[in-house]
Amino acid sequence: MNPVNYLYLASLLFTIGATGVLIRRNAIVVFMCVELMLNACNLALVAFSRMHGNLDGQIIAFFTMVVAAAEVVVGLAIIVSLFRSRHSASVDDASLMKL
Amino acid sequence: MSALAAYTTSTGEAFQFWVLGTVAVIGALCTVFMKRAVHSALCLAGTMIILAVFYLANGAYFLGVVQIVVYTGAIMMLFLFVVMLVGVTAADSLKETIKGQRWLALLCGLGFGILLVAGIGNASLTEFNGLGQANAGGNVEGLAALIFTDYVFAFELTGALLITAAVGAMVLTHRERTERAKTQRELAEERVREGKHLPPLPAPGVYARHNAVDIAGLLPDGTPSELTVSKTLRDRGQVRDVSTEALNDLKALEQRAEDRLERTNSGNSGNSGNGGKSGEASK
Amino acid sequence: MSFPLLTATAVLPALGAIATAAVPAARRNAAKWLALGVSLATLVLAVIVLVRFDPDGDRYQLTESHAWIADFGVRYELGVDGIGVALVALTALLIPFIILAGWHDADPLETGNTRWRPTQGFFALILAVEAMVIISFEATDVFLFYIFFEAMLIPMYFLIGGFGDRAHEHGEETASTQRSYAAVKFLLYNLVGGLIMLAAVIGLYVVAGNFSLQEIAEARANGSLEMATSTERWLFLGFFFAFAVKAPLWPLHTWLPNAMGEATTPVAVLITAVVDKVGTFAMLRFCLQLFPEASKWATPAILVLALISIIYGALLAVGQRDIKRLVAYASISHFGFIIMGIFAMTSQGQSGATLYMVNHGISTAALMLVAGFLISRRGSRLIADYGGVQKVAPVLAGTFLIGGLATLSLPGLAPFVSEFLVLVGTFARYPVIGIIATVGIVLAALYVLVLYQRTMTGPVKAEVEGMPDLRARELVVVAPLIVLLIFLGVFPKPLTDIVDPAVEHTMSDVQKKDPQPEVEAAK
Amino acid sequence: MENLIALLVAAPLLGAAVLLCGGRRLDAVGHLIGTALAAASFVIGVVLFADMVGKDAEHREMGQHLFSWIPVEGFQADVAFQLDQLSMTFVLLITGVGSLIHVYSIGYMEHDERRRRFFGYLNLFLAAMLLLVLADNYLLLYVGWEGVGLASYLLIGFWQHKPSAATAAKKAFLVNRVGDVGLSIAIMLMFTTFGTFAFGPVLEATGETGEGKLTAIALMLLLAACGKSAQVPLQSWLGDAMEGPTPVSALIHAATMVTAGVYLIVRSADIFNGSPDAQLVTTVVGAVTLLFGAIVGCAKDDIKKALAGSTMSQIGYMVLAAGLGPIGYVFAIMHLVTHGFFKAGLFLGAGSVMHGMNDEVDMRKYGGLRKYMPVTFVTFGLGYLAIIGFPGLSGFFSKDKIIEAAFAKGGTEGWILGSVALLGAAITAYYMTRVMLMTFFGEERWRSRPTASPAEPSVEPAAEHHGEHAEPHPHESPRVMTIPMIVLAVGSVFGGAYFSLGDRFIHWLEPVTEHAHGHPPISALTVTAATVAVMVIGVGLAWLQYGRGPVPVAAPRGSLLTRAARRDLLQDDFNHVVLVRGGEHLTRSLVYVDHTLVDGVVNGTAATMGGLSGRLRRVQNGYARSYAVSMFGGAAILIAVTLLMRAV
Repeated sequence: MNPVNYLYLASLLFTIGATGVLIRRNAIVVFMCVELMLNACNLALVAFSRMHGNLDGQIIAFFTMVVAAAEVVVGLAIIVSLFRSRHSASVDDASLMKL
Repeated sequence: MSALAAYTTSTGEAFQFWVLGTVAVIGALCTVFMKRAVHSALCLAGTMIILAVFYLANGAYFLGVVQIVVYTGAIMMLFLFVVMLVGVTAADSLKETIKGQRWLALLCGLGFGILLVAGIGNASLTEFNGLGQANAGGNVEGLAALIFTDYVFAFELTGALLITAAVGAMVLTHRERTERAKTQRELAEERVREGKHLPPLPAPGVYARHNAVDIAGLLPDGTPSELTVSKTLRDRGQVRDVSTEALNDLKALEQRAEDRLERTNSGNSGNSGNGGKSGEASK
Repeated sequence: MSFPLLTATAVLPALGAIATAAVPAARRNAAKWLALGVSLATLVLAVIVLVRFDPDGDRYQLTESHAWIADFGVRYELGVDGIGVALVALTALLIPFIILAGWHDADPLETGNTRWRPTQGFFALILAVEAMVIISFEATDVFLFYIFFEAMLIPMYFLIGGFGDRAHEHGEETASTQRSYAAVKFLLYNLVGGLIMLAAVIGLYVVAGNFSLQEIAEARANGSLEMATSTERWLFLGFFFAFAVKAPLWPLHTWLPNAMGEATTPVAVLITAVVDKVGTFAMLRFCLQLFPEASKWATPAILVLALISIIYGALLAVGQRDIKRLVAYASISHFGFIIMGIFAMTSQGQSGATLYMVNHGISTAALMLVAGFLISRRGSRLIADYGGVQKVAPVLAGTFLIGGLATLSLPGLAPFVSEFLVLVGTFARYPVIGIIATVGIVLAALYVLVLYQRTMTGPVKAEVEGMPDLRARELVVVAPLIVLLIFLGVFPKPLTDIVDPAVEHTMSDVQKKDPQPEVEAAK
Repeated sequence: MENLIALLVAAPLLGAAVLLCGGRRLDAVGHLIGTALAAASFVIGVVLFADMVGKDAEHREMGQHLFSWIPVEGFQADVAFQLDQLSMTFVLLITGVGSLIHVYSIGYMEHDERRRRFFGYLNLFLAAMLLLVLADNYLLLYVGWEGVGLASYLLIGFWQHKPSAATAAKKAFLVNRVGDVGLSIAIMLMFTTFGTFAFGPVLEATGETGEGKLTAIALMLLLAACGKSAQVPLQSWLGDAMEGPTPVSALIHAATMVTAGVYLIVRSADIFNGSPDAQLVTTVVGAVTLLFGAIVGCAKDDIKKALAGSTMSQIGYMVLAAGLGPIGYVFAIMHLVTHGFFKAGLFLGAGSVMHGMNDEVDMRKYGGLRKYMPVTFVTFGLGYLAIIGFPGLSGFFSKDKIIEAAFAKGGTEGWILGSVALLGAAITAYYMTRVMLMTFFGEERWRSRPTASPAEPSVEPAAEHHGEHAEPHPHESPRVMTIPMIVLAVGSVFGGAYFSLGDRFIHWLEPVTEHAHGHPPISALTVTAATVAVMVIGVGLAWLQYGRGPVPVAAPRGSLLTRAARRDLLQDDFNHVVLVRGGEHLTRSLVYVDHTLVDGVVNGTAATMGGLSGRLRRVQNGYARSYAVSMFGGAAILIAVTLLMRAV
């Protein structure tokens, strides 16, 4: 089998995650989908590092994880405070951008 | 494992890929399409674990472990925690509110996926060299060597980032209490002053079926009182209204009571009759 | 290197602007005095520049040059030739009068309002405009020039939109809506022009590889920089369009009447007397030097447009009912003269045009400011609301008349010199256009005299009764301008001496010779 | 000596500056300062004159170069003066008559609170006029040219509170501006042709260019002259100019400014000589105007407007003469001088009459004034005799010479022009006699004034002060007014004789404007006889009409010609309909066009943009997710593009 398949898998997961971000209204689920996308990227990176035979890909993936962690922390905090303020975790309720 | 194949992979890995890959995709799909956040979270966790396995298979041992520990261990738990906080059962309907949003999303997703696949497809990635010598000195050491030499600056930055994130999270979630907490006495006086609910709130769980925190207690006229259910549950809309069944139970009870009384009534009349008779007999 | 004099002339008002804006709200008058002081200091600097400038020296003097954005060959290059010096001096000269004239225009309506900040803003913005105008007169780097040419719009926008005439004849509500309309119109017109110019600037960089005016001009002159004819023409048009909007040339003029009509009088003066000059100046400085061939190619069309501006502006001025709009249209007509002089490609025409920029600045300032004082007294811009002012306020009427006479370029007053030079210069090369343009002077007389007759003469209107004559402050504003008008009308030699060499340089840039008089030609 | 020339101009200029900037504190002495400075200028003029007479004819011209005015590459305009016999003649006339009229004004404007300013304007006028005649190049002349225009604008509109005055002033300035266009175009032509516009070089170089150019220049100069000297077709302003105070009419609109056109033509003699066509046009203009003015003069009941008509026609004579070339120049100037005397005298007389008659100007309300204001009567009468060319008085000599010259032009033109001139003389006699009779003879129509409204509304402001029906008490004017009239009368009696005896004037001017003796087809004696004859006829006619019977107070309807003449031969109506109305419509429509078309295009685009954005705005529904979709789609498209690029 050709490890390129990992890339296909990664892109598939990424796409699914993206679609999820687009169609789910629950902020938490949206966040999960984002995580999914990030993981997909990580997978791709790992696969790349294997292909190129050096560890840089893994390093980047590692950083991605760290950033993802940070992002989740802050994001969830935001969700919580949002929920506190308006008793809902729906992203559509935060439609203040509307003209 | 150091003999990680350079041009193709072992059939074992292929097998593992196809099986777990399928599961991973299914997990991802479930993450997206499960009604309840909890289920989504669990599915996601599953997918992540599988990804961890893939990392290991790709010679990224450190990352694989980290994936399990950090993601599935920490992050997903965080998710679940928040889900619990916000409401386990708050299932948001998948019914779309924005016109055409879903179709657009699916279309884009589809197109995007196709494009990615196409891109990868016509990128000539046929032969590649494995991590053999890269991992020669051990994967973790290799990573460490890179992180603390080439990527040390980025590493420091991530440190700063994490700290910031932690602080940010605190700032966002921590609610500063400005005024002194009220003593019970004060609370009581306040209640009196406001003049409503002089007695403490009614306790829930009348006619309990199970632990009835989510069942409103009934007022004397049989109507449920929202006050008896905790605020959180109310916000989640998880109040179960049992007034009707309660009333039905009441009716049934009375019915049975009727029957019994009926019997006793006839008995009495008999007795009285008898008594009358006896009274006559005594003359 | 020596003391960066030119930078100082621009930086001083800029700093002054910041300082003025920073004055606390309560100390309103402090801000005014500060602004006035700064502008006067700038004037002193400008005079020093004027003195240090040697007309017979090399073309650009007091030059400064520092690398700025090395990657794009953008340099911070300043330098003045005769034309630039004259206009810098004009700007520095007019700003104090503008500030003085607008002394009360930004005061809070109700007295004792201690939280009122706009006053500081008003004067700060004026100083900011001064700084930008001056530096764009001094910039010899196309990119540097472009930046300030555009940045000017921001303070001007706020000046127009933010401050209107006090005691407007119709309610403050409509007034403010009209104001914002005018401001937005001003902004849009000039932005469009500026963006097109930006494209041309980039194009120029692509062709020439750097932004330095002198280098490019030299390269053009000695043929080391070849430009395809079409390229040159497109670039020229790109530049010219922006300048034609700024110095309103028919049919791009319609923003000016709105802007001048709605803005406070000092701001109106700022627009027409100072800011618009950047446009005409830039035509002379950039269009002719960078694209000589294209300029010659476009000359006939431009001359026709200028001619239309002259006649059209004058006719519309006759038809106006609003004093300030009338002056605006008169200015359009005058800008027609300036542009005509520039593109007549004769040394008389171009000297005339340059003198015209200065003189028009002074004369319009005089006329417009007096008109502003008049309006502030009666609270109406409509000509029909006045009449017989001459009897009530003779000094005001007198100054108004002198300003008007300057506008119709009466001999003995400064504008005559420049206008006649422009006409002669044009006539020498394009007799027909020259003759038609001469008709413009009759129309000028018409609109000025009609304005004077309707407002100043005749029986005294009831509303005009008891109108106070010019106050000391106002007299201080007007008198020097009038003195200057007369002086430059009788003895313009100092100015021409400065301007002439620069014009000769420009003429050599476009490789044009003055047409020989017939008699010499015959010999 | 040369340095004195600048002083000629400087003195009155100083006066103007002082008086106009002086403010109220000068009100008390303003008129004295003004008069003194005018007189000073006159004295300087006399000194220079004496000096000039001292030299021999060839070296009398002198010049003074003050400073270089507009030094631009290839374009040199200097502020330099040139004083030759021609200029000297004008200097004396201007300063002399000017000073007299200053004196007269002291009395005339006594009751006007703005007298200081009046004198300031008068001084300004003197300065400008002197600049005009002293300039040594056309551009400087142009300055003076417009300067006098400004002064006359200010003085005509001196009583600005009267709309009529303001309008008249504006009209005068505008019509003059039209003429100025001619002058400036002429200067441009000179510059492009000769490379200079100084008198000397230009006039010497005339030979070197073609006749076409000369004709063009000459015609443009003529246009300028028409504007300034109120010649057809630009004469319309002179009549209205009478709105100004009478001394102004006397000084500016009779004696000096209006003759500037003649000066211009004579000064540019060489140019005109070089182009017979231009000369022909000039003569025609002169002839037409002299008839036009005379006819108008016959019909006016307003004494000042009648005199204005006569001024027009007299200047017509001068222009005619100037158009005749060398045979006429001298006589043009001579008539100009004599006319300066007697017409100024006449106007001052008229002013004096109005002074005594509550500023009534309608001659139909005069009559029999001779015994009330004898001095005025005598001086006016002498002026009258002079203008109709009564043998022996100044008008006789100058006008007779012109008629002679007109005949001497030769050919049919000569005959036509001559006979026109003769006819003009007859009409002159007629209308002047009419004025004379209506004013000083006949019964006193001002008594028991009828309620019929006056034919011409009374113009001078005092009319408002005295009630409309208050009966005037005719009285002689104060001495300060009469003395100047007397002096001018003397001038108008003896001037002509003094000039023409022994051809003094001819010899005086010959060095500047070369003189050729014309040879009329008929003997000079015959011409003279004819002139006198027609004069007598004119007087007789007038006497028949106004001398015998009473003069109706209300103007009779009169013949068609009369009515036309009352309206300046409909010329004003033409102006009104064609220029004013047409102009108004043009501007109105242009304003509309500017608002709808030019501006509309822009606003239209703006509107469409607005609509477009309004539609686009719908997309911005504020839901983060839909933004995300677009972002995602965008990313997809980008990837697609990159892939395609790499594929291609």
